[in-house]
Amino acid sequence: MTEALLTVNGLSVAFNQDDNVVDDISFEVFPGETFALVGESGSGKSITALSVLRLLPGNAKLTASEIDFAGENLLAIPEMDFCQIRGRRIAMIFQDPMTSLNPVMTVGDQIGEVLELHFSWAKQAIKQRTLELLEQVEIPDPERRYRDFPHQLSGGQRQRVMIAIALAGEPHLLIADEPTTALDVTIQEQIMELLERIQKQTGMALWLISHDLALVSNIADRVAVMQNGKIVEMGCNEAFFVHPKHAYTQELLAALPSMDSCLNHLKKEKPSLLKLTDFKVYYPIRKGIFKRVVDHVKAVDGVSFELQQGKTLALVGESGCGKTSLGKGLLNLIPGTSGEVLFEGVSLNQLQGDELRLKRSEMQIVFQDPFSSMNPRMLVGEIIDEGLRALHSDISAAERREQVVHLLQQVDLPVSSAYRYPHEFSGGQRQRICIARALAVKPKLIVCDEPTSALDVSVQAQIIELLKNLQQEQGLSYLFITHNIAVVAEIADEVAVMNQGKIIEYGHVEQVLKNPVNEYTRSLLNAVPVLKIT
Amino acid sequence: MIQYIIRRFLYAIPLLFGVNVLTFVLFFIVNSPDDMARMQLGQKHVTEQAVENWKQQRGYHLPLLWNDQQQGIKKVKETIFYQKSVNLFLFQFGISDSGRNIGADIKQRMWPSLAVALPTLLVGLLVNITVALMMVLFRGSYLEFSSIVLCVILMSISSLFYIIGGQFVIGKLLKLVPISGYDGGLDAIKFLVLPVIISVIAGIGSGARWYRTLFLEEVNKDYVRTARAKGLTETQTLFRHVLQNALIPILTGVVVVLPLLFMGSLILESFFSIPGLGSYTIDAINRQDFAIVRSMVFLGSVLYIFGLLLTDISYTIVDPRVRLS
Amino acid sequence: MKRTSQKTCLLLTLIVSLVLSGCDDLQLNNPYSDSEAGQTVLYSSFTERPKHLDPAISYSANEYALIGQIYEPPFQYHYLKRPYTLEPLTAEKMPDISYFDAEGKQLSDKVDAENIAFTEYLITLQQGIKFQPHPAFAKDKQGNFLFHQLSQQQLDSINSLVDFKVADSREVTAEDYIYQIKRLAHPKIHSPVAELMKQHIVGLTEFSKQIAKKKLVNIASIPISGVEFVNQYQYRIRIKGKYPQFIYWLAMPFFSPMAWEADVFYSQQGLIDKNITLDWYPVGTGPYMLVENNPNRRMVLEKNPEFHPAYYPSEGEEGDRERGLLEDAGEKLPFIDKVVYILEKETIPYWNKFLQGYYDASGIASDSFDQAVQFTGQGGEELTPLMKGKGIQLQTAVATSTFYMGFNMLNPEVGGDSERARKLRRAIAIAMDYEEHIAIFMNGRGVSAQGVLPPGIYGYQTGQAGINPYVYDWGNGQAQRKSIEVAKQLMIEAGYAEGIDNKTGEALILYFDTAASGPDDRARLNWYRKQFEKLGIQLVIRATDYNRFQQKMRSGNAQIFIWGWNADYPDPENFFFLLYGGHGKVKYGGENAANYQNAEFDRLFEQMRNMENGSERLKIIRKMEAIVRYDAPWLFGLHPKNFSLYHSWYQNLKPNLMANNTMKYKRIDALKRVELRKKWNRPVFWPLIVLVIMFGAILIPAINAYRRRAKETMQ
Amino acid sequence: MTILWTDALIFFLVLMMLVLGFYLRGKEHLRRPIGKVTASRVGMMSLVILVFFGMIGLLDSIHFKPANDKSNEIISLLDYWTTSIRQQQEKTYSSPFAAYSYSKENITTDDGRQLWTYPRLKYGGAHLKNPDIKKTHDIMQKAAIGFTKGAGLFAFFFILLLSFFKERKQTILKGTAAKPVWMIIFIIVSGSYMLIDLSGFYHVLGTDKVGEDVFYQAVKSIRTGLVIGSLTTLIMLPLAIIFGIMAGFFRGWVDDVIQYIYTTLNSIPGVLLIAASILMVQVYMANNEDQFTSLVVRADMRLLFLCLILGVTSWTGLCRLLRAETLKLREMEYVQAAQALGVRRRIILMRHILPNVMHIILISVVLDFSSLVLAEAVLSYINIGVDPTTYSWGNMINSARLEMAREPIVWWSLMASFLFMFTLVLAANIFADTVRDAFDPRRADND
Repeated sequence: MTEALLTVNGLSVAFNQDDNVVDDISFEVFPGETFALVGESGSGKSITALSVLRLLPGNAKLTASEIDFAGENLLAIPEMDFCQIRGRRIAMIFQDPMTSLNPVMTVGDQIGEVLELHFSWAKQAIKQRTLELLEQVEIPDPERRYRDFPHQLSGGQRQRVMIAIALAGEPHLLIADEPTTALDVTIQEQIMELLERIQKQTGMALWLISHDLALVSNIADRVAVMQNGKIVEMGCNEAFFVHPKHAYTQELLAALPSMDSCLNHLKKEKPSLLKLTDFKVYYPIRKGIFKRVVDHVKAVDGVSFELQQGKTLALVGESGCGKTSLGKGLLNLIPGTSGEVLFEGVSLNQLQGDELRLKRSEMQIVFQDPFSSMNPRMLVGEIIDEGLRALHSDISAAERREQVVHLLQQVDLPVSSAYRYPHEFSGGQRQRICIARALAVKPKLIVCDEPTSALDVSVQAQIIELLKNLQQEQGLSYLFITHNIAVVAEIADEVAVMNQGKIIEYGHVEQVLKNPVNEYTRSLLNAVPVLKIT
Repeated sequence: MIQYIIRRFLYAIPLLFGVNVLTFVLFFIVNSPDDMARMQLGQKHVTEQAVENWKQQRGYHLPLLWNDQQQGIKKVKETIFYQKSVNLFLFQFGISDSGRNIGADIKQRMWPSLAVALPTLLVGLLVNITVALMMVLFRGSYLEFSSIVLCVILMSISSLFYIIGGQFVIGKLLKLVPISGYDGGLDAIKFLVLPVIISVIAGIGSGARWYRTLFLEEVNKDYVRTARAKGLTETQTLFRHVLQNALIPILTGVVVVLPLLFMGSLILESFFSIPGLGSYTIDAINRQDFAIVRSMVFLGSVLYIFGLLLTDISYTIVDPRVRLS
Repeated sequence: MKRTSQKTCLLLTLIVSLVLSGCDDLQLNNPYSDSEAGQTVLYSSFTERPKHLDPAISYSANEYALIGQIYEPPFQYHYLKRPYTLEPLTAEKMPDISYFDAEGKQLSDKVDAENIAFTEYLITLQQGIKFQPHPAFAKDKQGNFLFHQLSQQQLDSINSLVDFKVADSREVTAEDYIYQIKRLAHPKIHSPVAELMKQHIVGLTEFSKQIAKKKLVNIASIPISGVEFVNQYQYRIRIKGKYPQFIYWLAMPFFSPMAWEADVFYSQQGLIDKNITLDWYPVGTGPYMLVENNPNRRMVLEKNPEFHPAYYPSEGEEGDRERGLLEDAGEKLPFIDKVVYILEKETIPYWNKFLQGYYDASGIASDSFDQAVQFTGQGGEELTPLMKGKGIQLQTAVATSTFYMGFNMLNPEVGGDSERARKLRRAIAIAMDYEEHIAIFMNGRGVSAQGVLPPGIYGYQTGQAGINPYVYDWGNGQAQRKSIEVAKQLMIEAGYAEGIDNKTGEALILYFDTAASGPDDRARLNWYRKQFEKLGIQLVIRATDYNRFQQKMRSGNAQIFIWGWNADYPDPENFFFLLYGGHGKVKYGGENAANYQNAEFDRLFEQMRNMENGSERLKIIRKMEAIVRYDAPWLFGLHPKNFSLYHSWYQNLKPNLMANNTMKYKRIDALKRVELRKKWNRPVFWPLIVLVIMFGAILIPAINAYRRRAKETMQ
Repeated sequence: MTILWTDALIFFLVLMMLVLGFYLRGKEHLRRPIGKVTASRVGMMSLVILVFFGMIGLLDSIHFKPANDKSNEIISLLDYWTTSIRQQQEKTYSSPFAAYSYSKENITTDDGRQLWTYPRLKYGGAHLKNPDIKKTHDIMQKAAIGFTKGAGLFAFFFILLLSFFKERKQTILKGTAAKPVWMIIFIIVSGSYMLIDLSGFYHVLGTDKVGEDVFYQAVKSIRTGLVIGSLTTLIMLPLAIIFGIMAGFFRGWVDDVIQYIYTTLNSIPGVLLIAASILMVQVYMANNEDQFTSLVVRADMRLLFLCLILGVTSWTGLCRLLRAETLKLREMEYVQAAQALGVRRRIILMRHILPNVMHIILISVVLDFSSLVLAEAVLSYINIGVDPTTYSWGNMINSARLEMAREPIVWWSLMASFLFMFTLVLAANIFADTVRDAFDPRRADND
């Protein structure tokens, strides 16, 4: 076996006097290999990467017995010289390309900066090289992009620029910290391929940091799993994915949603609950001196579908395809909707005032971000019975308290949590609370707007499980909005694929997932990383 | 862009009208034309006749808001309000109660004000930014702490003390500059040095702190981390990236006040007897010359609104992300 | 690290050397351009820009300071002689006065006032007096005026009078004097004395009615019955009855000549819009002319090249020769080339600049008084060593003005003819310890008033005879205020024992109305309250702005107030008329703010008004004083005493409270001034250097810290 | 017992604070920031100082007509307790701890000779036979005695406190900021006791032009400063909150109108607006004098109005902040969830929006305080500040300006106002910083 490129020994990181976030970990990265550090959020994988590059925030305390890079002791290098390492020999790309690029600097300058920093070249040469790099990361029309600002680029392109920046210094080691998490599946795939290709070309080592086992399984040579600050298992790809030793690893793998797990959904017809015909959500575009409405952004452009009681319709699509607008428009959380909405045969367009309010309250929503979806100033108990207070003012406080207790039990939370504040709970638990809040008003339909995409896989599985059970018990219907087509299989009866405000494919789960008709749907499906076990 | 500007100008009209109404109400409640007349005609041997003539001449003999004697549109036109405010909109400030043409005076006194305010602004900006950058550069060190403390202390001192103290020490004890006065052309410099220094120092406290917070906000952004990952040194990141981004709010903040510089500083000017608009206003207040005060209010509002417009435009210039529609 | 410290050292040495090199004779704080240094320029100041410089309108001290030098009435007060005496200025000789009865028959000078119907003043003017050079007079070849119809493009190039390239002059004629009198009557002008003059000058009232609608520029041709053009150098003014004080009016700028061209010139709208008006750019005959008038910064007087020959007086009061006041006797006036008035709002800067030698004269703010003046054992005052060291000269003079606390006689509580009120007033008069007031607030710059008349006015009495017997006793050679017990006794007699009204049993509350509301006034107002508390009276201060104050005075809502009067001319009439019933403020809108009305007094006043000074007039005056002292409608306050300081290079100084054209007599030794200024204004640099060093001291460790941070590793 | 307008409002303010405190007691989301505040040493020290000033202010806000004297003069409790200092007026200037007047005078000695010299003061150091020798020693002695008295007092109460809360000794003594806090309290108590003791015999900070004790003036000025700083906010808060939140939440025409209002108000130069309004009050008072017989009442009216107008000019800033924040909040998912649950708008406002902007309000209030105190001085300089008869640092500075020109210079009046004002503003600023760091979420997480 060759000499390790990067050797980390007994690395621990702690933030101001708290206990270690990274706790005495050791690993190596070999030249030219792809090393993947996998772990769920808060397991300290990013911190590890940052601490190697000394990019930790000031209040972090780092201790390590050894950090060697190409036989050089990084710990011994003084701050002023460390600049020679960063970018030149070890480069890094970050999760969110939007915030990680300087918004007021042209793409060209940001790449050129690295060159001018590490190679003493002429302006012309620098520009030349920059364009080459842009070529290399497959950005169309580099000449033009060179002068563009980050905000003028699409998410994928930004990430490409980030990569270009990283490559500029011709590093031996490239650290990729969740390079694709913020991107849509299709883009995700392209980026990963790009990385692979580039690695092939340059023969540099790639240190990939990700939470997505499936994705990792496709490209990593060696994998290490982190769980709250410790590396619990490390091994080369096959060994790792075929027979994982550590329980946690197994758990993770188990939790992975898989496409072909479409359980035998009951096919028999049920009475229709919700029927949309030609539903539209338009945002006006105002122009001119008097801000006249000249045109509309057609977020949802004439969507029609039907949802039966006790069933789940999954609304799949990439970001900006209008699925969220549809969900919110349905609950009238955003103005400017049109088209007929039949709810239990009653047309909501006819209803007025309180009647409408009551009817609407039979549709509830669970949001994506479990942090911003609860008022931090309110007790969980208050949050849950808010709906009750609003709708059924006649119910006495005592009864309401019972209700809350009951609901908490339903979502498997301890009764005591009624008297605690949201921020004391983990993401998964919060999502449960949100569900409880939705349930409180006895809705018939719950719109789940990406309820799991902010959660780790293991938690995601639990939440989906919970949703299923609730459906069983109370015959709820879900409008399940997601970008992750993999999850769909787990829960949905029917699937509607959305693109640019229109439903392009609509049908039963198996049919859509197994043999999609539409081109776009197919690309979506292909893009989804699946656990490949060789 | 053009459309936007036009829209903003249209928007300014109701604003200015509101300002006009407000000031008008205030000032004419404060004192009746008769009082003005007496004020201006002085004390010895003032007769009712004289007062009447004076009002006639200044056009204060008309009713305030509604003229019943007149017919049709004149009912509105032949009133003090109409006469006084419409001309303002045309920037004809008319005659001050003491009988001078206000417009001419403003034209003349605007420049001294600017001569004090502009250097103050620029030097102040420079000093504050440097201090703030220093603080950020040495963040976490005793240096930052001590300079923050210093800033708070500087902030807690009333500007009057700076002026009084500065004049006393530098002007009287050290005899380094003339104590007060003003002169046209280059001779003005020796008169301006002291006021500028004083107001800069008075400004450091709040200014530097404010900029520091701006810088700190930027420093914690992701792209700064990227920059350092590129291999830029602390200073390079600070100057190339942080400063660049932090300048956006700073500059736009400056642009707002830019037009208002003409209005000058009230106290400073009267202390150093600089014949600017600031002292002009103060005198007007003390002499209760409401024609002037009204004009100044109007002018101030116009400049302020203009400043707002400039801010928006400057945003589009310094910040590529912003586009006006 | 070492390098930087070296750098700083280098820098310091540089600064030091630079400083030392330039140190010896540079004046960093000289507010004037160095070119002016050698010239005989007088530097003075104004705190608020004068409102009017039109001699027909202007009527206040700060304006007279300027136009006194520019406009010349026919007569003036002699610079040196005391008591104040009039002498011809532009007139050839004093006017020939002749009296007529109703039928227009000439009477002898001896006849007594009541049968005199008219008086005529024949004024003969010097020849060859010319107006100052002014564009208004400029003519072209054909002899028509250049600038009387300015075209637009002419106007565009003009921002001040200097921009007129051509200027001309012409000789003054009697017409110009008459024209000025006509202007007084014109309603557009708002002359403050118009109403007064209408009472005296024959035909003025009719004239003013006649021209009310006319433009100012067209009135020159219309005659006034009472003012007659005799010839080029003579004109005659006819006034109703006998009014000896009229001669004093003739010594005021109201009666100085005015060229009709000026009015035509200045009536052009284009100029008015540019603030170029007669109010701002006078056209006079005097020794000086206003060349720059920027009321926002400075005003500059320069010698008038056309000024008629005038010479320094050769005789004066006894003692003037010793004081060196006659050294310039017979020299041609004026001595000073240029006078610069600079806008100076704050007293502190002014005082400091004066000490630095950048102003030539200064009054003494009460705050800087101790610094300047000290009192010798016997109440006499002298300069402090500091001032003496600078060679500064002190001049004092009791102003011909009086400050009094007035009781509104229409007010039921304090006013009226009742014994109760009178006693109350007297009690207060005793309680108000004006000696203390003078000591605290005026640093003893004033004398407590004994009656209506200030010193220097005919009829003023010094010594025991002159004291106010109701307030003062005569003890060891000076007036001594009666003890507070006396006042308390009076209170008891008045029925306000211990300040409790025996009728109501309530504490007596009196109201004091004032326009003062500055922070300094606060102290003063507190003091007033303390004085009244001595008698157990509660004084409520009703402070408001000057307008409201006057409003109250007019409507008679005021109860107690403090006001002052400044002599227009040195004649007792000018003071007693303030108490004349016919001038009651509420009734007639006159100047009798106390609304005092006493038949006997009024009778005497009417008698005294038009008498020449003489024993019997004196007798009447004494009577009147006695009446007023008895009734006490006023509480005689004080006569301020002007202290002024002059630098050693400022010469020919003699306080003259009546004349306002004294600039021409003064002289300045420019060279002496230059060297003294140098001596007094050596800049001090070392604190700056210390500052720089300190800054460096702070910076160096900072840099160290930074370097250390850069060096540190993770181990 | 007569209640002036400002008094009433002040006590109303205090009451509101208490109520608010009671309501927020034990609210979870406040515990962390409050804990942060209590943990910071400087913060707590400055708070103590503020409280001390506040108590003086309150004492000075209890007005009544003294029964004994017949004049209808209204005095405050503070005046009543400091009657001795208040009435020990000299003739004119005298420097701190002086026994002689500051300016020479003509004195007739016993043998009838006239002397031009510095006269003895009526009260300052009057108890001394021969000041020139004895004074320093006497001052030292008196100071020491006063200080020890104060210390004793402090010790007594401290022990009393401990014995009361035996079980909570820990919290009293061991808190991170406990030591400095007790220290500062100790200094304040014994220090002020010392001063009170001394000013019985001397003019600690000298006397002003009319011989009024400068120390007394400075202390009296505290109330003015506090009133301006606090009442203004009290007045502006409702405006700012209601308008700001409504504009942000309802948007549309409501937003337009409110924006119009505050842009208009903003665009008028504040000073001029203030000037106009102050003149207006004067006119009002001039027109109906009968209501304002007593000087105190007049001054108070003007003070109140100054606060009012300052409030009107200064609400716009906060309003803008709140509007922006509300715009953010209304997009928050919990607000949308509430809408989905069919909660009524006003309830959403009360329950979701208002509590979540509270920190902004709090921060801006404490930040404004100091700037308002400073503003007062400036306004008084232009004579559009508080009534010239009210004691205020602004007025003191204003009159002190002229004294700077005196030779030898009269520095104490300026110095006194400087010290007091500086202490208050500094304390306020530091406290404001602590509060901001504690309550501003953005700062909270980046340290």
